Amino acid sequence: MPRKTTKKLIDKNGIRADGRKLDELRPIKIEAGVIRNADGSAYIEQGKNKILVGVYGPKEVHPKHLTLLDRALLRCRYHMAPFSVDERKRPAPSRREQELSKVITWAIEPSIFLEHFPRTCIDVFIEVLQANGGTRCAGITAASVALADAGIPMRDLVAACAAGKVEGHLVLDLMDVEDKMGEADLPLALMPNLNAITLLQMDGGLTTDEFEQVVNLALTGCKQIHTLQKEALKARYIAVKKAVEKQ
Amino acid sequence: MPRKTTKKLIDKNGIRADGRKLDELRPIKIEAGVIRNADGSAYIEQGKNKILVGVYGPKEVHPKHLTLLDRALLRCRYHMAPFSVDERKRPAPSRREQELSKVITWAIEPSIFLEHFPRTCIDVFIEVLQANGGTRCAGITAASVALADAGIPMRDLVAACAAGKVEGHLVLDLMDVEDKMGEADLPLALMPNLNAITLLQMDGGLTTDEFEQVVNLALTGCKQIHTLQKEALKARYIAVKKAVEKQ
Amino acid sequence: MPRKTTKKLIDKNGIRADGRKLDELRPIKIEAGVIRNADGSAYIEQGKNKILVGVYGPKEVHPKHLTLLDRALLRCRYHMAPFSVDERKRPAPSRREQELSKVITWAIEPSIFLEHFPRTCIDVFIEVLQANGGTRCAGITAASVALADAGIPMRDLVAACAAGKVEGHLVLDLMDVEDKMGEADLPLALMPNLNAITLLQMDGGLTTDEFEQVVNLALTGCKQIHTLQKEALKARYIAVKKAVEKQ
Amino acid sequence: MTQIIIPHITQKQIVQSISDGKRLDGRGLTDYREVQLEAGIIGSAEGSARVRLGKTEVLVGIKIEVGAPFSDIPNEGVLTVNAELVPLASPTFETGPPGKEAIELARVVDRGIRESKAIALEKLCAIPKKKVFIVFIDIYVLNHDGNLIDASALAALAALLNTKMFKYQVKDGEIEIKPGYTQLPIRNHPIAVTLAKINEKLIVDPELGEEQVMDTRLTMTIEKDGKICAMQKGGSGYFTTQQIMEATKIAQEKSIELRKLMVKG
Amino acid sequence: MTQIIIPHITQKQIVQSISDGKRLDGRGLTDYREVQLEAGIIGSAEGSARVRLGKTEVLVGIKIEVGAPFSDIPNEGVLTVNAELVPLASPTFETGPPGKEAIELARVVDRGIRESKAIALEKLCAIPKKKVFIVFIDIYVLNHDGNLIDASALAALAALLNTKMFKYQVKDGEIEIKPGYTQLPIRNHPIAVTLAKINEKLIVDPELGEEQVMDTRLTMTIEKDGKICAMQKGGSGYFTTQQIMEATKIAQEKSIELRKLMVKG
Amino acid sequence: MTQIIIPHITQKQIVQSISDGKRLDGRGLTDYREVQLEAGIIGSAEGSARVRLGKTEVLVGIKIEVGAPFSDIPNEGVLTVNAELVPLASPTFETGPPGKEAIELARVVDRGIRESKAIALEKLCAIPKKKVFIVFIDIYVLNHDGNLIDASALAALAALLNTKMFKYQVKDGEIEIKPGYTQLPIRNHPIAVTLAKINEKLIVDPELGEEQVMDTRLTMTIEKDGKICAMQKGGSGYFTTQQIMEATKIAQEKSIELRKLMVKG
Repeated sequence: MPRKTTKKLIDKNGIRADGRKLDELRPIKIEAGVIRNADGSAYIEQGKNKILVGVYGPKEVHPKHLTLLDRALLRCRYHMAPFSVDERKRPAPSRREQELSKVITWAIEPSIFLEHFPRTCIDVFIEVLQANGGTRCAGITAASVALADAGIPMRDLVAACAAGKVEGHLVLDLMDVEDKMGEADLPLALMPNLNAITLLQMDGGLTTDEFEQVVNLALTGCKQIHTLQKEALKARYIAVKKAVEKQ
Repeated sequence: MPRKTTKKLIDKNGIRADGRKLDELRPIKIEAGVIRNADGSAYIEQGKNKILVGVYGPKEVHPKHLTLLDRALLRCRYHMAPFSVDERKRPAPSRREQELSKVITWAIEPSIFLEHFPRTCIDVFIEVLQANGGTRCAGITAASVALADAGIPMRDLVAACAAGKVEGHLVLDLMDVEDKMGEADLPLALMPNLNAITLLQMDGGLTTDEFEQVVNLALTGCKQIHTLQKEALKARYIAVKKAVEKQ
Repeated sequence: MPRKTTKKLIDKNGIRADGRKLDELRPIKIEAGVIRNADGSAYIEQGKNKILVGVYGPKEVHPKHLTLLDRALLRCRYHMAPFSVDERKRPAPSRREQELSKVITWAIEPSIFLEHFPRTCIDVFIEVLQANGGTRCAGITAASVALADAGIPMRDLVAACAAGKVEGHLVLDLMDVEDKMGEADLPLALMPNLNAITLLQMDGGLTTDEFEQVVNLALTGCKQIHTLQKEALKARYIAVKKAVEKQ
Repeated sequence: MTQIIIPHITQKQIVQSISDGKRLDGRGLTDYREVQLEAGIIGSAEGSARVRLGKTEVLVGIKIEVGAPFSDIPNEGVLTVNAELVPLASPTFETGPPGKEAIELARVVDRGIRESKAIALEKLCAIPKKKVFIVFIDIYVLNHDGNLIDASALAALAALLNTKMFKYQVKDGEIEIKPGYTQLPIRNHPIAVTLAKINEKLIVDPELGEEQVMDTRLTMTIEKDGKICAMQKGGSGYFTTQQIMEATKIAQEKSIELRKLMVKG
Repeated sequence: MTQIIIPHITQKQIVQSISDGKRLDGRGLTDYREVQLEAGIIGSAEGSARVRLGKTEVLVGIKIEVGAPFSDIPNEGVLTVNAELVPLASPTFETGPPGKEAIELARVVDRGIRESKAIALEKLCAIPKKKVFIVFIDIYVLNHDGNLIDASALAALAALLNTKMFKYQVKDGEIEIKPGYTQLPIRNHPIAVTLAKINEKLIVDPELGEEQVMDTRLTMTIEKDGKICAMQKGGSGYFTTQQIMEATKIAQEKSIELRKLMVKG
Repeated sequence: MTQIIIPHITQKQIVQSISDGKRLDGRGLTDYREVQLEAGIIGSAEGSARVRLGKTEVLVGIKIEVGAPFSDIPNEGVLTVNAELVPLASPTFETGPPGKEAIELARVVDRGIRESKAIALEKLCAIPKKKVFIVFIDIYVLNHDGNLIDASALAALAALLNTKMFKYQVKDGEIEIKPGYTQLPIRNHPIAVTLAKINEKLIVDPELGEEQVMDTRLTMTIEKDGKICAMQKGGSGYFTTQQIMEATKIAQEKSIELRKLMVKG
């Protein structure tokens, strides 16, 4: 059940309701290799978002008629658990979830050497266990780590982060209440090493100048997240290495 | 949103609410070749009905297990746009639309040399953009023109028209309010050159004598419409010829 | 439309609302060979339950990808007619019907020599026409007769019956009101010749001692029903024999 | 959908025989198969009937529930007809939501009952605009050997005539069920007669084999005063005008015959 | 989904031509195809418009119905955008429930209208918490030759500007329709501009062949005061930051051009 | 559904080992895998818990919403159990609506909670006949390594014990949420114990490989006072009467062991 709040979102010192500065990310924790059955997996906490991603593949395509002759078929599914939001979400995929699945697939696709695995498919399952704004970006961030954990060759990790405008301020990494009450939200995904923006959406109202600033803010967020992704993979690598050496 | 009317449908001089005589068709406009992507197409306005038909085929059957070894598979789909009626229609096909798709398929089937195209299918998509009574008949009329426009060999054009009984009078080509408030509605489809009735349905109440008269009235309507169908195809032929000569 | 009753279910002499003793089955009538089109069929009345079962197979598997290489695929479908219960049941299979279809399939499977018919399927359709408690058991009882009627080789007939606890008494073969108002219901299916329990479910509350007694009560019910199943098949055999001799 | 394959030789025989004016099972062209009727067999239904038409067998159950009226007819009860071709009745029937065949069957039966105003729906309004009674007619095909439409229409009519309506009173805007029953108010007896055209001959009550070789079919539903209240051409062939008129006469005669079986006295 | 196969040679030509700064149909990189607009063509709809963008053709119909508000916005009307890619419009469209392509189309158009607050939804509340008006925008694609988003957004805007709202009064908690109409209150005119990236060049209004060779696309929806209110990157390629900024400038210019066609004066 | 293929040799080893009274992972026949429990991990849920049973991992979240009661139980809240076998948990799980496996899982967990009257549903009625609280128990399988039923039942119970219920008052027929929380009223602690039969031996807590070679399984749900409140035989084999009685004894013992992990003190 949702409760209402009417707190001001940004105080006169430019400090946000959760104590962050305007250009500050929420605390982020990324862990790779968390689902035993999956070929690759990752878990991300970004503020109050909790998201689990499992990767299966490259594997046979089912149903067969979707097979691509020259490359792997990538399918990303973004799905929210019924209990991940204040008002229970019905289990069947909503139109929003279907659209996000599509744009997330587009955001991930350019990062993978799909042409190395013709006639196969790679399934990426993103499960939002707890949602508090910015789940599509956190989902992409975790999905990219899970794909690396699966050993799938990639051009770069895709890091994603939103920026936007809240109570007149340009802010980084909006949480749910900022997204809903704020003036604009712009989720963006980036392969930093290639300066390649693979996801870009926007809701709200921004002048061209503000837009440029918000894009740049989001880009800085992505770059910080990119570092965290690499650290998570390194930690995973060390853990696996230790486990192997133990045997 | 629907509004209610309580006007009398036929005045003492036998003139109907829209100014027509009892045995008079609504103004009809038929145009062939209106959808660029389709193999054949037609548009019909009959009174306030506005219907678009597209034909695709003969082409490969999908899904394959529906393939017929000795003839083409004909599939007609009758579908109403949500905004085609007073109260918005939900996009998913209703039971009524499914039944009409079936009887329309049956009405068209005898006109086509399906045996010339074994293992293929011909899809006929009828989209009702604005509905005001008699859409299944107008849909058949336009579908037959669209099939001819696609160059599919036919025994005859199928012309369709309803007749019925309203406020005690036998009338031709009922519009929506006459259908709803009247005593009987009888849609009929005819291949005039073969005296072949390919669609016949009826709702209401008619004595055997009235029934015979109503059938005959509908038959005269079909024959008039048949002439309009041929004119539409001729106009299309001339237009194409001119276009070809221009090149 | 349901009406309410508040009658006591068991009187001081241990007589139940329908006149039965505690360990008494409802009147049971089983008839084999009742559906002309089916390969095997049976009809059962058990108290106010009326259930029809049709068996088709062994036959080709459709869709093909379900084919089992080493044995026949058995599929049982338990389905209730909309008018079989007080409050009309919607035609689409409910979650309850889907679960029962599954447990019934499990209850029947061990009785059939499925390994004799690799790459085929056997479909068992159980239609509850009138329901008054204990339909899953009566459905299994009739399904087993229908399978025998279809000539499918079996290890034993599966007989099924519930027992439970109502107003403190342990009772056999609960009818609907006893199931709903009572303390526990335990449906059980048995191949008597093999002492093999193939279905066991329970709802309610029983101590371990009560549980043991209730299981034993259900077992006695199953054995009585087993006798009735054999009689029904014998009657069917005699009827077919007569019919053949007549020709 | 699996097809029941009728051997080619049998198909030829059916057509040949009908051309000669008789049918493989000995019937004349306009003879119905034997009709067997049993009403009131489902205790959980407000009304029910089973009709056997030769080997075709249809069960109809009727339930009455409280619901909301249509907004444009706020003072009338609601009629809903549904058909299920349950897979035990034929190897050609499949599980899953009703296909076009079941939808057509339900809608043809529905139109006969609705257009003949067989049920006095205006008497089924408890609280105008708010609460009316919904009559659910559920058609359950138990064995399919052809001519499901006529068998279903007969069973639906018989079930309606057998339907008991609970007594009730309205108190504080709520419907209270009272003891006892009345008859559901039925004022017309529509009978569906289906004719098939085979090799230019008209026959009535086609059985399954005949349905598979027929060019086309025509169903006429006739009211008790002889009015035609509904009609449906089915199948991909055609009729000439003359055939339609001939069919009308046959349907009139047959409807009288069948109605006598349904409504005694 | 069937693919329309554009021959390999044509694909190469499209790319080559764009690299040279022009397009196969003679357009410049930032030229739209001819826009044709016809409003008010569907009498059964409260508003309607058909837009032709070259050979792409989209019909939008608007219906207004009474319904319940969202519980968290009890004083506002409801906006619902739906798109149907009806199969007569393209050999690649299929029957069945809306696929992801149709859902994305509807949601991008929806966001443009919603975020620009084009409809004064707060004026569409009849009885707070109970009854509000629902504006259904139904996008019907009639011929698909590329850039469905811009064509649909244009048709939706034109249809909104053409929408008549019936007059009503509230009496005893019920809405009563009165004679006459007013205009649906529209206060912003969002224009969607879609750019495609082909071989590192940006073009606007991609036609079908160009869509099939493009790396990716970007749609920007621009309000009448020049604010960007919605954005959607589609397709599996990427943009550089520089390309995004360049796209913004082009979209601004194009939106002014297109808006002039929609809103006269 | 894809099958996880356990090599034939491993299958033989599992069976052989169990015949010898031990299991491949070293457990005794009636030993559970390690149980790890973490409650309250989902802030957006009214209650939540994650249970790890060896490598099997299940998350249960509980939401409480206002809704209408069932018409035949107008004074009680409503319990709804739903299970999703989300595809990240196993290569054998697929997207799409719940299959029979998920439905059985949800219904078995549901029966344990419902029949033991674990939730005091009569305390979840705000306005009789009108508004009650609906308790949604959503089972989310995160990794499937066998025995989903027991893991889910444990997680559901732990989540219920962790569930906070908002305070409210009823004013003018509407529910108003007030500050603060109370505990959801829980009065029983049903524990599900699943046994598998492999080569005539009974084992508890089968892992995935064991599930694939088992003849059949039996789940017993035991209340805190030792009463059996629900039972489910699954799989296509059979039990003898003796095996059933033996299973009962094992289940009783195991339920006490497991309950101690759930309910401290």
